[in-house]
Amino acid sequence: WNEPIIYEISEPGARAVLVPGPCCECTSAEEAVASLPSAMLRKESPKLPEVAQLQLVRHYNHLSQENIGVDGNIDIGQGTCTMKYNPKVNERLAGDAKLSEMHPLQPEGTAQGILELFYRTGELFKEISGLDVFSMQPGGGSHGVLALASIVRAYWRDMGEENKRDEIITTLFSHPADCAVPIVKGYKVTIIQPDAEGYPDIEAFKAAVSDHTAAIFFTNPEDTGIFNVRIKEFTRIAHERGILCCYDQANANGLLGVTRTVEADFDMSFFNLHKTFGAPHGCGGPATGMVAAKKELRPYMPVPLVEHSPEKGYYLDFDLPKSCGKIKSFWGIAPVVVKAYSWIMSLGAEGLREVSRVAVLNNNYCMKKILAIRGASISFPNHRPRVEQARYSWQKLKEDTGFGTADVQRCVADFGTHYWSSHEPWVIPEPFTIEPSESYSKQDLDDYTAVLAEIARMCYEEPEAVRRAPVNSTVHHIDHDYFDDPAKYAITWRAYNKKYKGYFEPR
Amino acid sequence: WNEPIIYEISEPGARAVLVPGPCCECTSAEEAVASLPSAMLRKESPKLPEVAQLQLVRHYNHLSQENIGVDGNIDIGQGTCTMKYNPKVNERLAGDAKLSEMHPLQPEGTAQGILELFYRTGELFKEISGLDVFSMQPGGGSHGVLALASIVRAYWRDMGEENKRDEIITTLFSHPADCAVPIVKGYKVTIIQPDAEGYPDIEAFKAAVSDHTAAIFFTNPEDTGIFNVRIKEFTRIAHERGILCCYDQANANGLLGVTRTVEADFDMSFFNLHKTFGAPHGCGGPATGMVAAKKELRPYMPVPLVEHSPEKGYYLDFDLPKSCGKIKSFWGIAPVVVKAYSWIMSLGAEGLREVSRVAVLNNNYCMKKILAIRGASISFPNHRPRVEQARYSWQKLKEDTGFGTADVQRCVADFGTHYWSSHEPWVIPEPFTIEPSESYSKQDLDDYTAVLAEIARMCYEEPEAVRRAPVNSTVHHIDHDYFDDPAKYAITWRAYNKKYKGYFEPR
Amino acid sequence: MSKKVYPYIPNSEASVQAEMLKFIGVDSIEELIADIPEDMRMKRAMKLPEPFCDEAGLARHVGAMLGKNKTARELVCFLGAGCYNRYVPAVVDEVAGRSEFLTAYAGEPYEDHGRFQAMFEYQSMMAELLDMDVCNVPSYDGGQAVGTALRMAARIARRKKALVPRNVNPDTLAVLRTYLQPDVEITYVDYNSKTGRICLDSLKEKLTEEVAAVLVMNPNFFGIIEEKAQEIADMAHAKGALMVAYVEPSTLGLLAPPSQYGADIACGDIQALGLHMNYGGGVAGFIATKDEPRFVDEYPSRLFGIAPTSEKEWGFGDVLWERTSFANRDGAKEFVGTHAALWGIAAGVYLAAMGPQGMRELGEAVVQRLGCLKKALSGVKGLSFDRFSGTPFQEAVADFSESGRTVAEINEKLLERGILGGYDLGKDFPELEGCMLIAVTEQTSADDIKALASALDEILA
Amino acid sequence: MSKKVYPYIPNSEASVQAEMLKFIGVDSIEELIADIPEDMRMKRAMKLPEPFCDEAGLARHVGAMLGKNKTARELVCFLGAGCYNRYVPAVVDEVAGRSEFLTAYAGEPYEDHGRFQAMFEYQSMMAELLDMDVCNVPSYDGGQAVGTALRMAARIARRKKALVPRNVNPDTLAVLRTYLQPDVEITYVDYNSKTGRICLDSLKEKLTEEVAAVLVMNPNFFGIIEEKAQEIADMAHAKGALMVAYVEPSTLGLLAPPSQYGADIACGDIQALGLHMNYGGGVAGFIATKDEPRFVDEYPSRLFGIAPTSEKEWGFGDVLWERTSFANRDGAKEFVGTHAALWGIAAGVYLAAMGPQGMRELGEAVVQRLGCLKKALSGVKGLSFDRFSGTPFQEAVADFSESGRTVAEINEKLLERGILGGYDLGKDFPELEGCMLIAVTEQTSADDIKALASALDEILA
Repeated sequence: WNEPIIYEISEPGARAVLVPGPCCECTSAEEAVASLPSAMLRKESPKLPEVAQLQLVRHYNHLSQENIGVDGNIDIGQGTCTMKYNPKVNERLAGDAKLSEMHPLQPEGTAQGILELFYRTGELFKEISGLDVFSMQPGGGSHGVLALASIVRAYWRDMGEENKRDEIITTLFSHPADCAVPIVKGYKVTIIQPDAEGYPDIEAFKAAVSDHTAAIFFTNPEDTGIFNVRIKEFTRIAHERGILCCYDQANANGLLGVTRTVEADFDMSFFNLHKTFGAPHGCGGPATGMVAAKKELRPYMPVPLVEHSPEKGYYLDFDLPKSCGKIKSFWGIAPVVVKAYSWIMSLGAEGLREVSRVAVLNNNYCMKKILAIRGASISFPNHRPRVEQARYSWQKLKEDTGFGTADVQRCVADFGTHYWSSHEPWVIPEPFTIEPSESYSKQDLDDYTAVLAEIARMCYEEPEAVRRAPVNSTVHHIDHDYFDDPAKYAITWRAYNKKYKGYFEPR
Repeated sequence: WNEPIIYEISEPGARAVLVPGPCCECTSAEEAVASLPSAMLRKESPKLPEVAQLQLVRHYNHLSQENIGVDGNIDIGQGTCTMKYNPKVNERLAGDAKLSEMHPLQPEGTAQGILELFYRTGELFKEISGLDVFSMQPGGGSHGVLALASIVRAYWRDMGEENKRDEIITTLFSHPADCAVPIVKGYKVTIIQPDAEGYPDIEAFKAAVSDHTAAIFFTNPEDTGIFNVRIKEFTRIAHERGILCCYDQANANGLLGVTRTVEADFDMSFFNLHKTFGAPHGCGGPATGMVAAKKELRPYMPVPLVEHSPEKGYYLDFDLPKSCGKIKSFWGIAPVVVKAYSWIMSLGAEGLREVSRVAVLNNNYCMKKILAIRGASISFPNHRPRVEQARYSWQKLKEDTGFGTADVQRCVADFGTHYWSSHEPWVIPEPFTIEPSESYSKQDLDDYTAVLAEIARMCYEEPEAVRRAPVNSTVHHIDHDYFDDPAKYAITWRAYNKKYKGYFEPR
Repeated sequence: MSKKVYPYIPNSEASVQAEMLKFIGVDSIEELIADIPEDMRMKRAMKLPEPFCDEAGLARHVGAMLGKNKTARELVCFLGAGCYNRYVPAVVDEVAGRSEFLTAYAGEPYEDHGRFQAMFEYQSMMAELLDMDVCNVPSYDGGQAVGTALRMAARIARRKKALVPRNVNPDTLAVLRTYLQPDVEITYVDYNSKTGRICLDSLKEKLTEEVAAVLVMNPNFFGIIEEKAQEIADMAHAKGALMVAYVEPSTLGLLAPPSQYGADIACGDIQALGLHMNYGGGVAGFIATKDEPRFVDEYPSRLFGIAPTSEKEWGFGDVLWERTSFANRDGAKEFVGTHAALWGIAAGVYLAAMGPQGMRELGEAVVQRLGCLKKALSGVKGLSFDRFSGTPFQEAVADFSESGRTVAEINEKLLERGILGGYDLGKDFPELEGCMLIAVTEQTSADDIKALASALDEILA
Repeated sequence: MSKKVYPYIPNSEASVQAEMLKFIGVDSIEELIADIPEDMRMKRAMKLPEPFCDEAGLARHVGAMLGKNKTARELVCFLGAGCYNRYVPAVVDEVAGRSEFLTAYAGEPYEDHGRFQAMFEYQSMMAELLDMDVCNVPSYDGGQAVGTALRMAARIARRKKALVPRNVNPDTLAVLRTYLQPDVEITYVDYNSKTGRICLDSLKEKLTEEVAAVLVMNPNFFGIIEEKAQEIADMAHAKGALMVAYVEPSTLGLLAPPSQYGADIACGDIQALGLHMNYGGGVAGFIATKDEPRFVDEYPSRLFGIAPTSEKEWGFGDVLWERTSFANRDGAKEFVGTHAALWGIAAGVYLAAMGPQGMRELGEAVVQRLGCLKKALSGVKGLSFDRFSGTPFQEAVADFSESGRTVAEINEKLLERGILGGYDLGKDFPELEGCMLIAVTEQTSADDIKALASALDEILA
């Protein structure tokens, strides 16, 4: 169906909720408003929609039904994002009023429960990462990178080399944030290209490191699902130059309990509590990119850190004069931390190990299935098996049929499931990345790969059907001309009404 | 899509939740099991499905999405059922652990909150009904009728006329339960037919009442939406013979604050807290058919009643030796009572009056729209306006096109909304009953009636399309031969597998 | 115009009302109900308390009221007696809270397919748990379920008498009595005062050719397994009567299903299958039988069946609709109506979540805890578990009569210590004055049991 | 085989693993990661606490831990300072809790249409509230939003300096500093010690041709309305700088939107628009501008636009995708990632639920309560609200310096009485030692205010 824009269902005067009136009669609202500077009062009411409560609920209910999510499909098509099951019990625990109604500035004595949970989460990660100090402030993976880059800068400032150490090195198949974010922190970024085997080119790396290098930011396994087996060689080379080593552990799902930040000799890393550790993605946050570091780097960590002492109980430690500062308002996204803590505590050490075992098993199972599909191939085909995900290519399909990864994507929508191409740039031609985390059953993997096989068949045998797709989804072919031209794009309903009348008739 | 039966996604060994092990080591589970009489132990595990948690959630998520409900459509096609908005805040209040985790046999001192709420709900209904004593035990409208019939029997037992007074009188357009339920309580039931104007035939009623009549059970307004304006004449005649008068107030939504049980001189009535008073229907319960009676009938009410005294606080009063007994286990469906109480307290007296005003307005607006549709007519056309609902007929459509109310129903599914024929028997030919309660906006009513108009047009102009319907709904044409033949019907998956293999291949 | 607008009443807005009235062709809403006679009108406006128009105020008001409750989560709960403090997995609440299920009603197979399938699956899982072929859409509660089961038996046997043992749940019995009266007459069978089980001698004496059915509650109200159930069934069948078993379904991962000891009809309540206690509101009844017309024809409930569709999907609909009071008002089997469908969906989710292994482990967890509790309390002076020799499952009769304290007294003192003591049996069974029915569930922890033991030590010291 | 099966890991079942391994053609999962060198392996199993495999145990454990919190619902809350104890309508939680939104991620327009539309609507409603034409998909929080707003301004103006007044929220400022450093340099502007507003003299002095933007927080951290905002904007514009306004959006039903006093970029945090406080986790940032390429081109955030489809539906997609770090890793405008989308959807529901009238009434409710609070506290000895003469909106500076008590002391004693006192300003503003920032919300009741007044009377007596 075509659900109207909420403004289209607005009815003048309708209300969905009412607001309390004056608390008592000592002061009237009029009197209070009159005390405000009149120039600063709003003259015209904001043009918000006016909708009664049922109509509001129905509208959003319909919109939600036009969305899928992990609970609605076999959500393995979003590689690098570790789409896994988000346990309902954790939602209920994290949504309890005992947390949701907490003000961040309450005295620590009234917040012992949540502070203890933050602290205990850190204790768990001591073992999971092998590192020593933790901050749950960052609000996502990229924010974790920002925290790391900020720590790097604070460290070099303290060392007196802030201005000299102005370069960061990352790799092509690290997450885009490992490149984009350090730039925001004022760094020049060098990207190491992969060698023929898909590993970051170590010779290029050797050439790139210098006394101007502040830090390296490596994802491992990379977005190709290839584990960089020489990673300790990279950290050794870096450490020889005094360079800080930052490990992007967003792809850690296949390696829990196998090899950790500490085994790879990195100084710092971040973990996505929302991806690997079972908290949901919420259409793109709120999330937590928890930062972990060796104790030597504690002075540079974001403030405050959650600590415990017998006298004070759990408390927020602001006493880090060399800190990189604050990364996020208040203390981070507490509900996400509760969910991750609960997830880990429902699995334990053996369970986490099993998560990774099955993530690897599922991935290699899928890989074999996908590579049997006509038109599909894998990046760096010499490298098999992969860890928890793999980047594939429809290059052959494109050559044979003219259809590429974007066409497959349109078709997938008709099968009620999700598929994503890959992070740009598409160095692997017509790429797609499949990450079948531990949450999916063998049947799920069979079903999903069967969808891909069916679409490939359609590309070869029913090109017209492919061109028409999607036909069964929530929406049909979208005209992409409306997204890049300032005269045509409309980012709000208000802008739409300034540019158009009726259905996209230009004004 | 065609969601599999849960047994089809079962995988041996899969688990969705785990159960606590032994609480301590003093006794092992084996030891404890060994203490049980071995003949009474289960030999073979029950054949329940085995599903992991995500797969379970996804399955039920899909099933829910194949359902509509008030939150998903313009739910006015289920006349007599008062489909209205169920406020989300009330769900949250009623679902709180402060109620959900209460054991019914807790000491009253620990249940003062919920007992107070029961009591206050009664106080509200003193004004809403004009009656004096209340029981929230019955679990639905029919159960309310059962309670009334049980009270009638207890009353006549006390009067020494239990065996003599063995007849009950109802009307054709009262709810079917007013007829079916008293039969279960051992009564013969006489049904008064409507006269030409659609009112219960008063002459037939006069002829029916006798010293054998125990009670009358009248719905008003009746399922036609016609208010029986002579209702006091009926109660007068009944009371002259000492007969008890029971008012079915399931259709009260149009008359709150206008005319009540007490104004119509009835002795008792019941109210559906789930329909009129805003609690949801839950696919058919749990619900509450609250019973209300004049104080003279208190001795016969179900036990216990919720009372208050300064010494005891709120308490359960079991001391009614002449009581009709218990109608339902424990004290009724407490969450439904919380929702109804909250609903009433969010509206107040004026708000309830507005509910009824708008229910009447919406109904008469719809009526005018529907009667403009080719092929549609109304029962008892001389009677306009109607109160809160109206029973219509597609008789003309059927004559003209061969399509009747069941065909319209199939088509409605394709428009993503709901439509119900009417209670049987279909004395109004090809009937449908529309009850647009106060929850729907003018736009909703315009949209819904436009769907009916479009279907009528299709019946006249595109009969093939009508025959094919539904084509866009969750399921296609169902073979009704499988519901009445013992050799073919299967009420469980187990029975299916005994009768069929594959897809309905007989074994 | 400053007329109030209500969030739940979109057309309360004055200008919309004016427009609609104009379309209808009348001047006021009052005109639309003008036919209601003056002498039937309420003479004044209703007087109700000032409403909480803002949601915040309402939430505060109701929240504060319910806040006066002390729940079984805050206290340590040893109450059972037909309602069990079971852990409800979050997935159950998630599904039952989905507004598509919560706010739907009597949808038709074509547009409320999901409800039909979910209920068919519930029926299917219950049937497996009970080892039967047919199970109904839930009725109100166990009391009504057993009432219907006995009425079904009476119709099948064409007899008017039901034998009911005295060791059934008194609350269930109270509902049953109302429901059977006046059509089916109850004759009581004693329980054996030594074992706590049904007295076979008493049964033999009461079991005549007039008896339609013999009821067995298993475990019975004293928590004891009726291990002679097969013998009872044989006795009933020998007289042409049916055997109706009222079973606690959550025990059936471990205990034999009723079909395996001769029951013709199984019934009971599904509260313990993942429904919150809700102060007694989390109840719903089931009735299960074999797939034979003599049984199926007698159900008053809706029975959802599976059927093929034109596109080879799973379709669903009502089996034998003509039985029901919806179809056939004065010729129906009893009656049907809004019962407890959502609880059925919830119990289905619970059973699917638990699976065979989970249901078995649940049973083990419960018997293990009861064993632990009896051990832990064995040293408490003045308390004995020897009142009945029958084997209990999840609750047991604790006899305090030696202690000289009443159960009410003991419970009061337990409550002071944050413990909800067991059910006082003396209320309904004068011969068991001084006895308390103590229940455990899988939620009972070792600490809970220790707390009870030491509290009783103190109280009885 | 008794290997443990995990509910969240369907293929943890041994026989399934065996089957899959066979298909892959290896003997063990270990073989699949054999390329990881031995010297990189963890040498032992991880040591973590014993897990709670059963959900009941987990719920009890975490529930007990969080149970140690005392919340702003249990206490009476006068804390604000950038996080407000707003009433969250149940519909907001309902929508945000729908698993379709909760568990989705980076879905594409073709299959996650609903997310795109919900976010487009959020953007649209925010734009109306702010009287702007463009608003972004939420960023992390107000701190990052203002950081980005100032970086955008720096890029637009091609200058490197930002003027930041000293009366901004210190928590926001801390985040801002980290975010700007090292690219954009902050110069501080004093506040006027009499009014509490930005000191125009100080501003004039600092405002050079190197300044890219002047930041105004409105209301400022002291709760005071910056009524000279237009003058400040004019001063900035005169020097070729932009004016960036950090506004509390929940005030804008009543207060003038930033566009109307000359702001070029509006930014802030949406916590007060229907997000639970979540111990500070209920935050998300917004940035709004006019619909001009010089602004739009500089957003790092996703911006969802509307487009036609082949079937004349509303379609959606990313506007100017190439700006983003998803598209262009080393040439992007700052960066984008997983931020706070769900909170945006929630805030959209809140705004749609409140409507223009509701937002106005919310503002009225708040100023009315602050008025009431100041009246109620006017008699408290040793307390004065005269520290600043500027007009406060929802929070005000209470000066206890006359009382001889520290704010910490007073707050401790308030807490003993179940009251969360206001924010201790002395921590961040040494010149305001003895001052407390007291906030009200629409949830503050007359009783709450009375409780505070009498508690203070007692404490200061």
